[in-house]
Amino acid sequence: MSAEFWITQAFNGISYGALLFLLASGLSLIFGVMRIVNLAHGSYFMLGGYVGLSVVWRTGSFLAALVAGAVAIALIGIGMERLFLRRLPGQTLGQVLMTVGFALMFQDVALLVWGGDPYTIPVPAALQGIVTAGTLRFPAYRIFIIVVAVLIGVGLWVVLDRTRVGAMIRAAVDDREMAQGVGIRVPVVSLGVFALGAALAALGGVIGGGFLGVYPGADFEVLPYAFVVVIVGGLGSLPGAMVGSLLVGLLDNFGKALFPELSYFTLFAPMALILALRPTGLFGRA
Amino acid sequence: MDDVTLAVRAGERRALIGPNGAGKTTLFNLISGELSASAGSITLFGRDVTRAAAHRRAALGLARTFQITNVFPSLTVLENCLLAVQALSPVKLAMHRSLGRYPVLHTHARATLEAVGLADRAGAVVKHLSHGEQRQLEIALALAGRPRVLLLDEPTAGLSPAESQMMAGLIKRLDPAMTVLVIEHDMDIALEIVRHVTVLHYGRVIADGTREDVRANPLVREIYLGA
Amino acid sequence: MTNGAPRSSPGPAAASSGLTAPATLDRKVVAGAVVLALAGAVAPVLPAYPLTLLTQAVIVAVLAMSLDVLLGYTGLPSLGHAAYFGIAAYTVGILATERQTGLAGCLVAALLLATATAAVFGFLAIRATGTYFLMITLALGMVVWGLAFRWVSMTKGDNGIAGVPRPELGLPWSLAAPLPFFYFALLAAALAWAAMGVLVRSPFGLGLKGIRESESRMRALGYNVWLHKYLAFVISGFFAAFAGVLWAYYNGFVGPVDVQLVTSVETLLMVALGGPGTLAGPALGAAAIVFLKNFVSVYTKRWLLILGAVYIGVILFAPRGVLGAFSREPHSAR
Amino acid sequence: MLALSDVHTYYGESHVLQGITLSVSPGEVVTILGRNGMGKTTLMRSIIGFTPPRRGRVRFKGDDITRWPPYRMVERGMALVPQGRRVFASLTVRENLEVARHGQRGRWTLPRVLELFPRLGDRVQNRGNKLSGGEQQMLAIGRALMTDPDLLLMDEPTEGLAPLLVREVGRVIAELKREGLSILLVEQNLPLALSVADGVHILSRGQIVHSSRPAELMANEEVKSRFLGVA
Repeated sequence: MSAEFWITQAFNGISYGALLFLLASGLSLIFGVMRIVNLAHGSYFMLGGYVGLSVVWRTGSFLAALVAGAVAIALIGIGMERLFLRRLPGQTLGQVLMTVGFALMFQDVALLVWGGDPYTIPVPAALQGIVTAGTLRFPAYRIFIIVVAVLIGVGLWVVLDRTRVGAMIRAAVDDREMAQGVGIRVPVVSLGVFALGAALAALGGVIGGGFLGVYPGADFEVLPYAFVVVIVGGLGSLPGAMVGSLLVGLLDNFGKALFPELSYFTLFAPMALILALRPTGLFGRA
Repeated sequence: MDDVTLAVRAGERRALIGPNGAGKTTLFNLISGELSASAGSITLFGRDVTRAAAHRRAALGLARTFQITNVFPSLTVLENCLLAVQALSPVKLAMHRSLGRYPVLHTHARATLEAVGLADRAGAVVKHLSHGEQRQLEIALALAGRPRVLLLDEPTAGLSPAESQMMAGLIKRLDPAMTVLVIEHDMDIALEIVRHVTVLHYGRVIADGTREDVRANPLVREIYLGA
Repeated sequence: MTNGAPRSSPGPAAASSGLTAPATLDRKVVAGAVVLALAGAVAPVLPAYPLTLLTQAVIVAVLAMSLDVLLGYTGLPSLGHAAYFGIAAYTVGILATERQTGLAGCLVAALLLATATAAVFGFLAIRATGTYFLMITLALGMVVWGLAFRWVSMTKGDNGIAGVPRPELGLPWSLAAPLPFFYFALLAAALAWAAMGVLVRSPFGLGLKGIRESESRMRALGYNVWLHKYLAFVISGFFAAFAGVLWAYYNGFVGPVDVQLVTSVETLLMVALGGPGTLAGPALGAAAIVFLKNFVSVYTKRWLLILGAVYIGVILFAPRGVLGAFSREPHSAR
Repeated sequence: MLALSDVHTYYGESHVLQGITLSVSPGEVVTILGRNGMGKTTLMRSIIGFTPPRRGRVRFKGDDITRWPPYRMVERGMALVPQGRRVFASLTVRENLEVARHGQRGRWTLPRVLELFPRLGDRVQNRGNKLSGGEQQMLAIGRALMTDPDLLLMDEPTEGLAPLLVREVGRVIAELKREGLSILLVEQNLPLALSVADGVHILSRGQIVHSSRPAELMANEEVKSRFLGVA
């Protein structure tokens, strides 16, 4: 196979990984701070896409769609955390069942509101072009996704690693009880992280809607990808989410291109291998 | 833990004392295999078990109790004891017959409960037992496998004085061939059970000998009483 | 050594079997037998649709009980249990349609393949504990779903495998008819129930309950905890596969929906609803969910919304005993 | 400052604290002695709100704080130096201190804490999990001070420390006392405990079995040997 094939596939893999990062970083953060396994996280992605779609239809502005999608889903996340999940501290199985219940309800509501047809979110003209480098052609929109993911990744890193709020979040990850014992309002921190995670997933949904489309079933389709990223990278680790996203994006793309029928296998087999060697993931702590 | 050397002869009764954080429970965890030593060796009946898993050490005849009661709370007392009785027999992997078909296990379990004074509570669910009864069960679980070495981690923790006396009596009545190592804070109780005392401090052995020796040891007096 | 550390909360309230009192055991067995006999007795007078549902409930009950062995008795919450169910169903579907293999061949092949998968998956998953176990089983379950979905030359992908013929046993009654098939499923389910019932009451089964309650104590007593958990994982997969075989024959169709995440989670819901660690409870939970899903979908298109609400309602309003059993991890992780 | 009346605390079914009544006056150092497993750490956890009491009341600066979440207690002026230090492993020394900064009065600032613990000054950029046990203990104390407390709860601050460091901790406690801070101290190191305390309580099996001045306890061989000693 030609070098062109490898470069194009690698590029596609990286851009898909960038999208996954938006989804998985929030999931990982939520788990890190609250130990919640949120199976409704894929629903945030799908609902974000649908809200963005409606906003684009109404206003024609892609930027407005991004903002509205993120804000709307952040509010849903806040409602879920504040009213429901907070009642189940430490009950992993209860959280799983409850978030699945929400995911099913969201799925049905989306079907009710937006119907069963797939849509694509129209993207601004500036992002529709093709960037050529020699014989290679890269869609501008995929470059845009990578840029957004890098910006958000850097932003998250700066906030987490360089600010007092970030230190508070990490303190809550390290020792939730003791964080309260030094005066950190952990319930507020948790709520904020949950809202942020939901907003990031929704952002991914709007951006992903521009090239994957928005359709029923997208929620449970992206969810396992996000989980694999988090498992491979390590629960609660931002660098883990970055590396995991890239790895999963690349594996998925090359898997689909080289072994289309076994593409899930090529994705999950390396994950199993990593887990066998490091049960807590690449960057995870026990 | 820091460079602890301790040799206990078969059939010996010895108490391990020392202030909080001295490393007593850590030492037990090292001996029983819950933790593994980063250096040094642990020998059981002349066999090196430094790298052996906890369940393998138990199979050699080592049993322990826990400082914080560690039993099976939603099972009955008898079921708890049956778990301990079948632990060292291949029967534990039998899955084709109901446990009721193994009368030998039941007989042995009831005998063990009899020995610790819990026979009349056999059918009770453990979480409904009093704290004292749970401590008795803790001992029963360790005894059920007829161990050759028994590690008791604060058997009287949280017991009333009367219950503590009962517990001391129970330990004194144990098979004299059994080696018993006990962590105990209540000196009265400890001295009733044992003749030999080892004092740990900051992960080191600072005194070792008969109870009179240890009692007279100035270093020990300083640590405990600042005298 | 922290005297302040919260102690892990006790396991399920309803867990202790009637082991100490044989009378209770007998009464439970009798009650179960009565329920089965009753189901068998009313079946001939039932209209076609309820009979179909009853058959479905009986089969799904086996799946729920198989998960209960792992979740309720051993304390391991698997999120990928549909994998073994689905692999067995696919095996039957493929062999019965493409090679016209008979019941015995299908059964053996399906059980072998699915159990072997459980043996491999268990090897990877048992290393992890708590949430990691949950997530790894989820991901492994997704591998199977991915194969079902994408390995089109083998599984026909999204279209699934249709027209799986019911086996002919050389009896006067054809299993293609609903009533004989119901009795066939009932008999098979009763066998599976009896086998799992003996298992959880056996010395090995008691060991599983011990692991659920305290792994460190089990190790100190001399148990190879890993081995027990692993065997429970594989056995649980075996019985899930058994349910999968029945399902393929019952439904006549096998598709990715049978191995998807939602199927695994629905099985968890059945166990949680019925009461983990009781076998009979999850079986009843399975029946309840099967009837609910089907009846609601008759009356409204919005049955997903209602099912979602049932999930949330069960968690919020089910007595604490039902789910309190799973709040094992102290939430101040140190 | 702090007053507990008839506090009962449970872990699940187990009744750990069985009716504790005690008080700490402004500027006073009160020490709790007792062997392992007698409920000392549970007492601290009950006061700070990690394990709220099931019965009884905790009053702090006039408020009934029995069921307040821990962070509110801290905002009101209570701080905890926990057993086992529990410094935040992934935070640097500086961050460990900064996240705890809440006080408006500014009596304790980063430079002042570093002045009190010069050893921490050299290590401000190190992560919590890279510190020695002694440094972690200093950090745990410094972190508690950063919340600008009026009352400091210290749970076995000398546990597992080498004798030199035990003296260092003793020096710090004495200095804090001179500053007028109220301290409730759980300690097994008897000489240290008695040297700083104004009042002493002995906790045994979830109950206070002896209360006196340090000098009285020092002289009472019977109580010492029954509840604390080896002799």
